[in-house]
Amino acid sequence: MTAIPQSGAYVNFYQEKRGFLSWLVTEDHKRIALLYFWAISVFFVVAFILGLIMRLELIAPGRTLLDPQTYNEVFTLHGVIMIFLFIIPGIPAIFGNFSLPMLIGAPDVAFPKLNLISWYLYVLGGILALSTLLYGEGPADTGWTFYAPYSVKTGTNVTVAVLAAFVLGFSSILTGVNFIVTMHQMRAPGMSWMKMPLFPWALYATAWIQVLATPVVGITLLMIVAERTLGIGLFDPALGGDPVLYQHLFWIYSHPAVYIMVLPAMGLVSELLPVFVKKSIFGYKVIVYSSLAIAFIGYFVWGHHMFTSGMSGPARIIFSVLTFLVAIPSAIKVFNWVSTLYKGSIEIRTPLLYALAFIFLFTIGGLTGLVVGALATDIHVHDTYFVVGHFHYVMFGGTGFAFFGAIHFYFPKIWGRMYNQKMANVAFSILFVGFNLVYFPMLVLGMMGMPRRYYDYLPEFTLPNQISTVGSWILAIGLILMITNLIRGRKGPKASSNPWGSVTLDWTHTQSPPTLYNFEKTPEIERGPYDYTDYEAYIKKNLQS
Amino acid sequence: MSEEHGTHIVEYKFNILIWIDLLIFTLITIEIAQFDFQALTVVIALVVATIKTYLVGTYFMHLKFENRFLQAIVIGVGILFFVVLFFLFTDYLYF
Amino acid sequence: MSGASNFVEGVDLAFYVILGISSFFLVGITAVMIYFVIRYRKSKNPKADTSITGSNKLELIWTIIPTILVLVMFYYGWAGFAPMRDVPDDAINVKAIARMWSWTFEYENGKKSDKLIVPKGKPVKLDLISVDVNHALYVPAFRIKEDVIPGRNNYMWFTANQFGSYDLMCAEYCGLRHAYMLTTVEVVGDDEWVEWMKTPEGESDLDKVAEGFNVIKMNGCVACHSSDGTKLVANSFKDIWGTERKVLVNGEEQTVIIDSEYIHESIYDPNVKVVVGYNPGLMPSYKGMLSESDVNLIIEYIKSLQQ
Amino acid sequence: MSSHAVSHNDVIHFDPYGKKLGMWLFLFTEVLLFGGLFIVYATYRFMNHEAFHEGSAELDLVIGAINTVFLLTSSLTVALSITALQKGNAKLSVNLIMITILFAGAFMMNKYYEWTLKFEHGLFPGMEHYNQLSNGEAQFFNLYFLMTGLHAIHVIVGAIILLIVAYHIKKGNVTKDRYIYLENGGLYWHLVDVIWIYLFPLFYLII
Repeated sequence: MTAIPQSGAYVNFYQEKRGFLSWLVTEDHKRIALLYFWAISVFFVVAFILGLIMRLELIAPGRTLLDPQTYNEVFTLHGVIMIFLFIIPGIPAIFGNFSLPMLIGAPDVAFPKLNLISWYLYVLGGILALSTLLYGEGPADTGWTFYAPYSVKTGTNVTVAVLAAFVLGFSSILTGVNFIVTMHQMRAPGMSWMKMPLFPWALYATAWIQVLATPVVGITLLMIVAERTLGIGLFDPALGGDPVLYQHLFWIYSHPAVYIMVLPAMGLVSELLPVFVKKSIFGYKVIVYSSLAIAFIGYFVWGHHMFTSGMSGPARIIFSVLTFLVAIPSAIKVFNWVSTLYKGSIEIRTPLLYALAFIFLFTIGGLTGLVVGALATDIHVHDTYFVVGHFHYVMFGGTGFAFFGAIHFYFPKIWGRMYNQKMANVAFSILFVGFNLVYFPMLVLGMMGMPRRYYDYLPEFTLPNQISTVGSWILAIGLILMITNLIRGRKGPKASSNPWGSVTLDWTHTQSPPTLYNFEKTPEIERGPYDYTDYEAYIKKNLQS
Repeated sequence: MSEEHGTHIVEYKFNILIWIDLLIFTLITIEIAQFDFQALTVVIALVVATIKTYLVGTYFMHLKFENRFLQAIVIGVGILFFVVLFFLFTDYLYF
Repeated sequence: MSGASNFVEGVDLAFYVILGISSFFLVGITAVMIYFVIRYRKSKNPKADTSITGSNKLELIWTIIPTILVLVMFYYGWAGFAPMRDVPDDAINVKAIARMWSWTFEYENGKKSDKLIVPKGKPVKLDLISVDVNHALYVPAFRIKEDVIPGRNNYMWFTANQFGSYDLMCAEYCGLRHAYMLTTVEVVGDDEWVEWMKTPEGESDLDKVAEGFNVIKMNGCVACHSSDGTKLVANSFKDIWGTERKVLVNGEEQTVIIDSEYIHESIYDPNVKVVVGYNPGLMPSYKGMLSESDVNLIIEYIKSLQQ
Repeated sequence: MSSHAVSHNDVIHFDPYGKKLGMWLFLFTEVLLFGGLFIVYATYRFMNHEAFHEGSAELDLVIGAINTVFLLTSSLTVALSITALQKGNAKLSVNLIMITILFAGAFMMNKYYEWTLKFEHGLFPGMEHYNQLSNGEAQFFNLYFLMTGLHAIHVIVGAIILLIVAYHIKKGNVTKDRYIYLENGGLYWHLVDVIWIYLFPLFYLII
């Protein structure tokens, strides 16, 4: 067995090579993960601030802070950055890159060079997206959906914004290709598919969607570029195009993309729970199959974004039924997570709090999804704040909280230090309260009938908007607290190589921080991924042998 | 690991045979297109194209000698595309 | 019948069913989760029961029951929706014309209005026409919404069941003044409606304002002239009507009053009298591009921006 | 690359099957990239049946047919070059790739000639004749230029890939025992062929 020295007798991946340049040409999956981490964090903060500005504008009817054109550009940029630069790459590119090879006992991903190229594409896409601020008539004002024909007619920098999304799409595709091949070819000896941990499984399902859905939106966005530059009428009805076809094409990608955003988060939660409950995840196989089912069915439900677009009756019915069906695997996951807690030995630490918050918030997100999946109710709440509330519960409450949980979980692995856990819990509580204050009123607003993407609103919508805005400040305080705590944590006390007592390979067979190729010797798999019987002895054995 | 996977060698002659088949099908599809079969025209053209694709995929792209998984995902992607097209047309056909 | 329109009952029933089931599950899941966390916390339960790895029976139960429940929800969703596509033959036809950023309603006899006036208790069918980009006609009180898409002849219908005035909004993002694309549905008595339909109505002032805005939008004026007081490259239209401005004429300062004459001159010969503080030569002449009546519409629009 | 005791090649084994799988996955994205355009084609053809018919009549069947033969033959030569390399005949393999690239060149020349004709007839978006077309027919030509244009880009990229592979065969990096790069290059080239197999009837044939 591999020995894990506890002292500084080994060379970790930071020490392997030094200097700024060594990071820019690195092929190490852990370093690339960190490159992503910094880039994505910056974009997240930028988009978060844009969100705060929007909330501030909406604190009262009428003009508060921005003129309407700026407001429209702000919400578009907020959406574009959050979707394409934060949520889609966030968990796979950072935590997938960092821990996937370790979780399956591999030294790196299958195509390390390609991995680095993906990062450069990501940065290029990010720069293109932000560059729209600087020239011409300013950033796109179309909403992140770029619906034609408005996106064809507006004078703002839609072309560049759309190209940015295209480039980011390719970054995402290449990561997906890389992960699929990694999982097929590089699992450690003895790790059959059904012994692979659930986070890799979730990434596997995600990667397939990335590969099979992203190109569709890629070409659709290129068609928008062609339409704008050549003046042809692919989607412009005045020239014989069909705007609804654009919506179809856009959602053929963008609905599966929702699962690109949330599946990895689900995988993380499945990974976190057993560690703090100290027993196996409940229904491992069912969770695996439900991930695959979500990925598969999720491909055919895009039409529910278009229930009011004048789609044919049969299409509306088919898409509504399929939408309800895709809810079931998600529900099954929730039931399994809760059951995992049963008869566990639960240690309430920061990552677990985020995981539990995920379950609660994601459940709200999922259940409100049923409202928008049903025909009659969707007609009322479609394109209202109800939808905004719903997807923020899924995307931020779900994926965002899982993301924060993952930072707190992998922190000692990545930096070999520990943050102040009390402060982390305080930050969590503030974030949780703030989050619900921001987004629950949005659900109410939507039921009352306030459409989304409104710069201004009728007086009857004032109170929930004000609560929401105040909530956004609390959310911001929580976030600032969390970030400062984490930054200070990098100088915190040294962490042991397995502070949580996890039995997955990334904690049992490597040091913190890991060495360049993760393992001194390729690990051999003897037990299931979440087998916690006599885990203390198992961990000890690996430490000493 | 060495190149154990798919070391099957497709002989020169066999490749040329496939090529001749492809040319024949090209000729067929052009000839058929001269007649008007109404709605069937597209279907026939696409069927011939799919046969040609099958030949290229199976022999030129060596799919015949790949493992089951690879064969399955290639077919899977084809099916996926047509299912998407089908669901899309539930909108357009009944509009 | 309860509710402002004939659809309220069906839609709200679907809401109650879905939200009811959802609340039950949310509360249940959360309660069980919190109970487990407290009951099985480490201090109380130091050793986990690692023999539990799953249960096929439970999996089956919580697959089948939710499947049945979601199909029930689907049914209520469909039941509330189905009548929305089923227009009665005797419905009154109204064309709802959407443009950036106003609504016009055209009735069967050719009468136009910027508010939707309908009689109580009669089915009304709206033919949805967009002249530019996507919009959506949304009346929250009636629980109806349908996209207004250029090139597609979408439709919607409803029967208003209660007198009153209801908000009608645009729900599909359509650019700068999306949030202001508002009007109302006025539900009136049958006789009142018949009477109203008969009176030939000149275009209301509001109509002119909307058209005036359309003119400045279509001719690119908005790129330089804001409507909300923001100073762009040129004067904002807000609050300028009737005020005094210092202008430069051949290098000499003069004072003018912003009136019809000055606006005409500024549009047709923009560089003769440029307001102090702004650069001459930026605005092209609109001679031949804007007719006299267009300019008058613009004036109506500028007047409307008076506080 | 690392001076450390464990080098990159010790840890990460050369994995031809993995590379092939990766290539296939990438081909899927290419298929779906064109798939989006095929969806648009299907929809607009469905909506503008007659106009597509008329648009199709304006294309030159002979040019399309010749190009089909060119591409099919180039596919053959790539397949043959793999066989040659597998049998250890590197020289023949390189020569066959060169022939493939010649066919790619011929295809592009033909395409260039065809597009030039369309330009002369003013059929490119924004040109005189194009502007007089009905919406449906304009849509046909939009898609014609987009799809054959995107395909032409793929032909160029494919030719460049093959050229690089040929260089590496000459240098001895791609050999009888290590021919996966040639195989992957070939896969890409065949995909380009397959896409043309569909483009040809959809634009030139369906009268």
